[in-house]
This record gives sequence, C-alpha cells and structure tokens, in this order.
Amino acid sequence: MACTAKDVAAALRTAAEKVAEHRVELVELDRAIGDGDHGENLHRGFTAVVSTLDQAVPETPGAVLKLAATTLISKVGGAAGPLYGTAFLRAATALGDRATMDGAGVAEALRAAVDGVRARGKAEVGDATMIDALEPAAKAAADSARDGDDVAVVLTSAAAAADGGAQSTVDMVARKGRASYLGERGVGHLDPGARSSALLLRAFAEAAR
Amino acid sequence: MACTAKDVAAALRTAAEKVAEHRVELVELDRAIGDGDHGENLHRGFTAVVSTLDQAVPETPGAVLKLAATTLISKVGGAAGPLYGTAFLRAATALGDRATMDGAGVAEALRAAVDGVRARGKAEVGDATMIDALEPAAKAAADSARDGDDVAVVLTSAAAAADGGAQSTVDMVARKGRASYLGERGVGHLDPGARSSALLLRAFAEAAR
Amino acid sequence: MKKIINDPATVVAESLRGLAAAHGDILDVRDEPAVVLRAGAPVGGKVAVISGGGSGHEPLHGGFVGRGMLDAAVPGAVFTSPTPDAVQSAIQAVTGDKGALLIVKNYTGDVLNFETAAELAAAEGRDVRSVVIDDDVAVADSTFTAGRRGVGGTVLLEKLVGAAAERGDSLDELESLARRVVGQVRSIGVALTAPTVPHVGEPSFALGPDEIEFGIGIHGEPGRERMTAEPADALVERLVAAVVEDLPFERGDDVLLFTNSMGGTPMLELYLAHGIAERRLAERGIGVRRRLVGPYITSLEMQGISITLLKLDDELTRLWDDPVHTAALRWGV
Amino acid sequence: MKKIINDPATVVAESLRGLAAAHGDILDVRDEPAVVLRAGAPVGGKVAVISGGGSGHEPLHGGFVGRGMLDAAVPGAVFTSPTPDAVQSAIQAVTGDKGALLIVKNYTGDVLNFETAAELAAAEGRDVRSVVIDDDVAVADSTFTAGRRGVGGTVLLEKLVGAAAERGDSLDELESLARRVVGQVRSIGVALTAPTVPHVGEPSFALGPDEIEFGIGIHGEPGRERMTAEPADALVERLVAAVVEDLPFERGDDVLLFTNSMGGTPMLELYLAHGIAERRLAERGIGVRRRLVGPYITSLEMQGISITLLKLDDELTRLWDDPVHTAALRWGV
Ligand SMILES: Nc1ncnc2c1ncn2[C@@H]1O[C@H](COP(=O)(O)OP(=O)(O)O)[C@@H](O)[C@H]1O
Ligand SMILES: Nc1ncnc2c1ncn2[C@@H]1O[C@H](COP(=O)(O)OP(=O)(O)O)[C@@H](O)[C@H]1O
Ligand SMILES: [Mg+2]
Ligand SMILES: [Mg+2]
Ligand SMILES: [Mg+2]
Ligand SMILES: [Mg+2]
Repeated sequence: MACTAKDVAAALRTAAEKVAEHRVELVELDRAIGDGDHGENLHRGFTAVVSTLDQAVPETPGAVLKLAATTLISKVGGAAGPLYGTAFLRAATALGDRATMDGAGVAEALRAAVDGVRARGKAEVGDATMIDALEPAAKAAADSARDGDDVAVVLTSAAAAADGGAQSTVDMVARKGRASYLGERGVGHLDPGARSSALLLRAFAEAAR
Repeated sequence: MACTAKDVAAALRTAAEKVAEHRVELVELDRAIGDGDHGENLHRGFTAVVSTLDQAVPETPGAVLKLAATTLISKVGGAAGPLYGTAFLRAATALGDRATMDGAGVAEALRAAVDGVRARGKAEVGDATMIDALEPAAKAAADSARDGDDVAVVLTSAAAAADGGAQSTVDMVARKGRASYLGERGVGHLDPGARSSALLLRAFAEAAR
Repeated sequence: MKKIINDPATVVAESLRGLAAAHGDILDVRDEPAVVLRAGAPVGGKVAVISGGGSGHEPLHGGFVGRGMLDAAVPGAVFTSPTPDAVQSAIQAVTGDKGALLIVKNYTGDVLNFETAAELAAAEGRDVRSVVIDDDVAVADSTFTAGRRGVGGTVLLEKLVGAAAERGDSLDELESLARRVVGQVRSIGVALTAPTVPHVGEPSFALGPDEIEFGIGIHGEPGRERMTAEPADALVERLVAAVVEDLPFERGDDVLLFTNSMGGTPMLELYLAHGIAERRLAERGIGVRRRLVGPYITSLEMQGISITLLKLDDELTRLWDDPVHTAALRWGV
Repeated sequence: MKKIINDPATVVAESLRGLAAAHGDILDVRDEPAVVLRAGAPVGGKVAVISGGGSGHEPLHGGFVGRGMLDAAVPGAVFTSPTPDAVQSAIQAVTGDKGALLIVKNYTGDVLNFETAAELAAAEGRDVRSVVIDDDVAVADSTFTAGRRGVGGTVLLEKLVGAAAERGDSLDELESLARRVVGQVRSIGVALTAPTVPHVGEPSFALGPDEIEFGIGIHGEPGRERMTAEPADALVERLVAAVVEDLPFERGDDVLLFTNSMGGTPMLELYLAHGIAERRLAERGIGVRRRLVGPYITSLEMQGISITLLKLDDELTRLWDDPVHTAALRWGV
C-alpha cells in the first residue's frame, strides 16, 4: 500500500507527539555535551508543523514534506533547524509531484534527505552526529525497498538501523557540532541529533503501520 | 592594685586575642541579622592596635586608650569603628594623664565610654545594640567601685553584667543598626555588637586578674 | 566559595588597581587609605562632590568618578563603611575653594564615619556639607530606628549633583538640590539569591529554591518579607506599587525609571523587568521620560533587581542629560 | 530555578520589549520574526552591518545596535541560532545600496542559518557577505571539526567594522577589515558556575564547590578541562598565557585588552582580574593601549570571565576610538 499526502501529514503529527514525549530526554542529552536546547528546538518546530497542517494539508506527499521543511527552517533555529529543514526539502524535491509514495519512494526520499544533510553539515559517519543514525537508515531503507517491501516495512527497517546507528555515537569522539568541543570528554554520550533522527524515523514507521 | 599603661596595653592584647578567637562567631551573628562583617571589622581593628602597641606603648593608661581609639577609628569602619573608637576616646579623656587607674578609675572610664557611644549612636537600652551590654556593665562597675573593689573585681562585675545584657538582646526587636531593618524577624538573635562588647570586657577582666 | 580573588584581605585594593589600570584617563587611585580621585582634581571653579561606602556595590562609587559626577569615591572594605581618615584624605585631595559636598548613604556606619570626617575637615577650615540619601521604601521610616537605607537613588543623586557641580553651582545650591532630589526619589529591591562576602566565604543568607527576599538591602540585609517566587509580571508590579505608593508618584508625574541589576541577574531578565515596569507606570498615567537600565548599584553576585523612581522636572532632566564621563556612565563626551 | 520571567517561551520577546522601551532613541524592535534595528535604518551611504545569534549573551548583540556599530541584530531563542527568515528580515530592513556584511559567530547553527539567509538575500539581488569569527583558543582548530567558537572577539569586531561602515567604507573594504580583525584577535574563558537556560530549568552543567571549567564556551559548553579552583593570580596568568601563546602575541605588540564578565561575576572581581592581566602583559612586553572591562558577551548568570586580546595598529586604534552610540557601548557622542 502506498501512502498519500494525508498519510504523510499523519506521520508528521505522530512525529510531533514523539518529539513532545522525548523533549526532556533530548534536552538532557544535549545538556550533557552541548547547550541543552535540542529537545526544545525540535518541539517548537514540530508544534509549528502541526499548526500549519491544521490549517490545510497540501495535495502531494512532496508538498507536505516541503511545507514541513520551510516550517522547520523558520522555527527550529540552531544547527538542527537548517539540517532537518534541508532533509525534508531534499526529500520533497526527490518525490516531485507524485500523488503517492511507495516503499521505493520512501527509500529514495530518505537517501536524498541524508545526502542533503551530509552536503549541508559536512559530517560523515563516525563524526557523532545525526548522520550516524541517518546514513544506516537510508541504507537499510534501500535494501528493504529492493526486496519489494512496503512503506511500513521500509520505514521499520530504517528506524531499526537508525537506532543502532544512534547508539554507536556513544563510543565516538565527536568531530562536528557542539559536542566536538569536548574531544575525548564527549565519549560515553549519545548524540542528541542522532537520537532525534532515530525517534523521527520510529514515529514515521509507527504511523505507517 | 592599680593598673599602669603597660597593664592597659596587655589588656588590649588579650582583647585582640579574644576577638580573633571569636571572629567567626561574630561574623555569623552579624550575618544572621546584619551584613556579616562585624567579626572581620573588629579583628582588623584589634590586629592593628596590637601592631601599634608593638612599636611603642605610651606612658599613661589614658594615652594607651587614646592610641587604641584612633587606631580603631582608622581601621574598623562600619558602625562599630566610630562607636568603639568613641568609647575608647571618651575613656581616655576621662582618665586624663593619670599614671595609674584603680577600680574607681575603671568605673569612671567605662561610664564615659558608654555615654560616648550613646551620644554617638543615639541608641538606648532596649534597642538591641552594644548599649544593652555596655550600660549594665557601666552600672555594675560603678556599684563595684563604690564597694571599694579593685580593677580586676570591677571589670569582672562589668563583664558579668555585659554578658547578661548582651543575652537580653535575643528577645528584642532591634531599633538601631542594621538589625532594625528586620523588625520582628530579628527577634531570637543575639546582637553582634552586644556580644563583642561583652567579649571585650571579659578579656579586660581576664587580663586584670 | 569560588571567587576570582587571591586573598579576602586584599580584594578591594587589588580591584582598585584594576580599575586604575582600566581607566587611567578618568581617575587616579591612591592607597592606604584607599581613595579614587578624578584625574586632575581638584578641578578649579567647582564644588567637590564626594561619596563612598563599603565595597561590593560596584560600579558604585568608583565607577562614577569623573567629569560630571564624582570628584572622589571612598571605598571601604567589602560591605563596610570606610573610615574617617580615608574620607578625610579624599576631601583633602579634591576640595578647592568652593568646598565639598559629601553624599552619604543612610547606614549607621556611613553616617558616623562621614560625619567624623566632615568635622575633621571643618576643623581644617574647609566648607564641607553632607547630604544623607535614604530612598529605600522597604524599611519603615522612623526617627526611632536607623531609618531608611540609601540604595538606587544614590546613583541618580550622584549624577544630578555632579552635573550641577560641573556647571559651577555653589555649595548652597548643591546642598539644596541634593535635598530636593532625596525628597523625590524612592526605591525598592528584591533578591533571588544571596551575595557571598569574600571574608565570610558563605552566602549572606539562605533562600529556599522557591523563595525570594522582597525589600532586600544592598548588603544582603533582609527586607520586608521572605516570599514565594512569582512570575515577573506580579513581582515587578509589586516593586512598582511599593515605590509609587510611597512618595506617592501620581498620574501626570514625569519620572526617571531606573531598573537596576543587583549584580548577578542576566540582562535578558533585567530588560524584561524594565519593560514590565514601563507598562505598569504607563497604566498609572506616570510618564517615563528618562531611563537607566543596568547593574549600577550591586551587591556582589546577588541575583535580583531594584526599581528606582525619581520625579523629574525640567531642571533635573537637564542635569540628567548633561555630559558625564565616568567608567560606568558616559554620554555627551 | 528562580528567574525574573513569566514563561520560558516568551522570555526573548518580552526582554526585547524592555530593550525597545529603554532605548527607543537608538533602536526599534520588530516582532515575528524578532529583529533589533537601528533607529532610522537603512542609513544612507553606508554598508549595513548585521549580526545575531542565540539570546542569553546580552548585551550582545541587541545592545550593540546603533551609530558606529550594528545596523541590526537578530536574536534567536536562548542559546539557539536565529532562523534564516529572521536574518533575512533584518537584511531587508536595514540594507541600502552599499550592501550588507553579516558577522557570524562560528557555531554550526549560526553558520548554517546565516548562510541560508545570505543566499536568499543574494537571490533578491542584494550584495551580502559574511565573515565568520572564531577567536576561542580553548578549542582545537581543525577543518575536521566544527572549528573554533566565536566569543569575546565578536564584540571588538562589531565595534571596528561598525566604525568603518559609519565612515563610509565599501563592502569590499569592510570584508577585508573584518577578516584582518578575525586574524588577530584571540580569546579564552573560564566558568565558576553554570548558566540556567529558562526552558531547561536547571544549570547547564554541574561543577563541584571547588571546580572550575577552563576554556568554557558562552553557551555553557565545556572547554579544555575541568580543574580545581585556584587563586586569581594563577588563573588569570593561565588565561593570558593561553591567548598570548596562540596567535602568538609578542614583545612589542600593541593590544586591546578586553576583560569580560560572563554575566554573574561581581565587578569587584572583574576589575581585580583585569589588573592582573594588565600586569602579566606588561611583564611580557606587550603594550596594552586600549581596554574594555565589563559584561559585554555573557552566558546568562554564569560566573566567570574571559580575556580577549586584539593586536592593534593605528588604523584599528582609530576605529576603536571612533564615536559609538549603542545601549551598551557609548563614547564620543
Ligand atoms: N555539521 C553537522 N552535521 C550533521 N549534524 C550535525 C552537525 N552539527 C550538529 N549536528 C547535529 O545537531 C545536533 C544538535 O542540534 P541542536 O542542539 O538543535 O543545535 P545546536 O548545536 O545549534 O544547539 C547534534 O546533536 C548533531 O546531531
Ligand atoms: N546606633 C547605634 N548605637 C549603638 N550601637 C550600634 C548602633 N548601630 C549599630 N550598633 C552596633 O554595631 C553593631 C554592628 O557593627 P558592624 O557590623 O561592625 O557595623 P555595620 O552595621 O556597619 O556592618 C551592631 O550589632 C550594634 O551592636
Ligand atoms: Mg543544542
Ligand atoms: Mg555588620
Ligand atoms: Mg557593614
Ligand atoms: Mg543551540
């Protein structure tokens, strides 16, 4: 079953709930190695996304993602705002004006999103950023789509890979973002952006089921 | 036995030791109802008095007290500096250039000192200040001197009265000094200046024995 | 206690060395006794304006020495009035033919020590007058007590009297100006945390995680009451109301609003409070014509603020606007 | 957490209202998105100088808007870079024919958000350039990391570039001046206590009663090392040495010494530290020609200080001395 603009909007609402639930956790993760605003920033952004969607839901999945992108860019701020904004924008561009998105579409959009974040933030796998969650997620989504899986399965695979990727940041010395100021002292901490990426993918997977 | 300039100087040294021992206590008393400097101020002042006496001891009890007075005035600051300065200055003036001081002389000097503090600070008994220790001390000294007691006994009587007087400030609502800002909230606290007055008299009594 | 100091006993002297190094064009610092003097003082043709008090309230008073404000500041030990010999030495250093005005905050220690110094100066044949400022409405005013404390109004008084002295007013004129200002300025403060005096090493008082001290003094002396913390809107209204009702300030009055940080309050919060105070005054029909916002009379690292209102007229407004060039206040030069 | 606020979500907007009320002669504040604009901007015949970043560092940047410094400041949420639309709205409001220079502190968020805004402005046909300041020597400088943070040097950069813009320098000239300044300014900070972000409600990090964080950032991000508190003489020498060795500054150099309070440090301690820094530099044969001492780039109520050194030449000294009229820095006007 392929998903529509409405489904994407619903998934974004689920993501907003997830962020709200984990706001304090994300603040605490960021407080430990950064400046403590990550949960607050995302919460502000996704609350705004929901408000925007309450007014009107655009007609295509791409248009919904684009609306989310511009809202996040103008509401989140910090490093996460432009990075997630870019991710959603690139995903939207990849989908163009298709009316629905299937498992392959999800994998394609996720690949574009992750490449966008990499281009924007210049982080690679191993730098202890959201890339460590997103890159394995994009790979897992591609594998799953190649097997012909549907949206829910592709997203579930991506989310599982993102969880593992996020977890791997615990042992890393951060090389990008605020945590990089810590050097060796940052080891032992989960990167907040990697954690939020995994949470978002988990929310999308849950919504797709 | 009447006491000489040397004895007065020795008594001031004992007083300096007593202040040093009780510095923290006086700071704590003042911190509770004032600004926490009383112990520090007196310690600075009496340390300076000892240094001055180390250089040379004037020839008469009056001259020694006058030297202490000017040193205290220029080193203590705060409310206690001018008040104790005035006390020592008036005591010195009362003694004039007598070569020695007997029990009656002590009572006379103490009366002059206390009247000086009253004139300077305009506090009366019951206002929860050093006057509550000093006024009963002066009275007790006069009584003791009238009985023909010697310096040590006169000072011991004065010190005992000062202790009682100081203690009586615990139940008072302060009307002078920084504690007066507290109103009813100051009740239950020993006035730091009353306590230091009692300590000084105690030191003088000990030195005289 | 963590502080950027070497030794509690030398804090004031060492800090004054830094002040001198930073502002050598404006002021000179002398040691033993410690005094801060306007560069080039005594300045001919003007009354010397001198103030002082315990340290720990910076930039008060040393930060206000310079053209259009103070000729000398006399810093005591932390929270301890300076001694008469220090005041006297400042008087001697900066007083010319026209005499000197001492601005004294109403604390027993300040009053007694400055009084003694003024007597000593008079004995030397100088014309020296004192004006006592007691603008803190937190404290009940009564001749049977130590009376009200001098707080935020002191900064405004020093600016206004300093400007009048700069333009050549006589000692008589300055004295009556100063008394007029004292009559129409009122303040109140609140503390969220306590200051820590270096030689004490512990906070001056203990406040619970939700407690504030309303009507705090600038030495961490307690005030009207200990109360539960409340939102800024309610707290600032409480401060404004206390000050407005006291004089009272009335509909149609023009005022200077001074929103002061006690030292440790972030500017973000200070401006937030200032904005509320402006609106509360506007609602009362009181016209804010001039304002001062910042940490100008502090209590070490204490978090908290104070609100000061001064009733303005054309004369006081002109004096406020006159040039001033000190370490902490500067305009028109 | 005790703070003088109503609601963590509205702290910045409410504080800006207070800033506008206090300094209506210097600046205008607009809402949604929040920007602080120089009164009367765009000012004809000059390049617009714009900066911004997360709030909580006041007076940076809004307190530096005005003649001779910034044309606009873009405040984000507390410790959070502003969004591109806010930056863009500031650019649109104050940029005239001569274009705009963006002064961007080197944090991933600031760089990305300002970059996006600059692209949007370029798409509108405006000549907008950015200069990134990264003066914090606490952080290892490497192209493989986020690089050094922009801290105290930002204040000096804004003043110098602002002065050059005021006298009519072209965008090219300003850009190269800015790069030159970035090349010769270095800073480092230390924290004694942590700031508390309103929406977090707890201190950003935990320091033991004897611990300090050496090399702290202005958002309470950790720095080089956590160490035991030490006397001011040793601590200031450590700060001075770190800065001097980095550029390096050398015997015979003329410098501007900026001793900054992180917000909660008493002025008494700040001047004490400044005095030590002056002496340590003198011992090294480095000539302190200008100085700035005060809370100018802060981290809410954090106690601590930073030391910034800028290598001066005649040109930079002249620009420093040029008139400035902002809420937080004012001279010559
Ligand atoms: N250059 C980068 N590339 C990819 N992700 C990054 C980069 N810099 C930071 N991040 C991510 O952003 C997260 C922090 O986001 P946030 O706290 O909202 O912003 P800020 O660091 O500006 O406070 C980090 O945990 C990290 O995952
Ligand atoms: N008007 C006064 N008359 C007599 N004693 C006073 C008066 N005011 C204050 N004191 C005494 O001075 C003491 C405080 O001294 P100190 O702490 O050294 O000065 P300060 O109050 O200036 O900090 C009080 O405890 C009180 O006993
Ligand atoms: Mg963050
Ligand atoms: Mg005291
Ligand atoms: Mg005192
Ligand atoms: Mg941030």
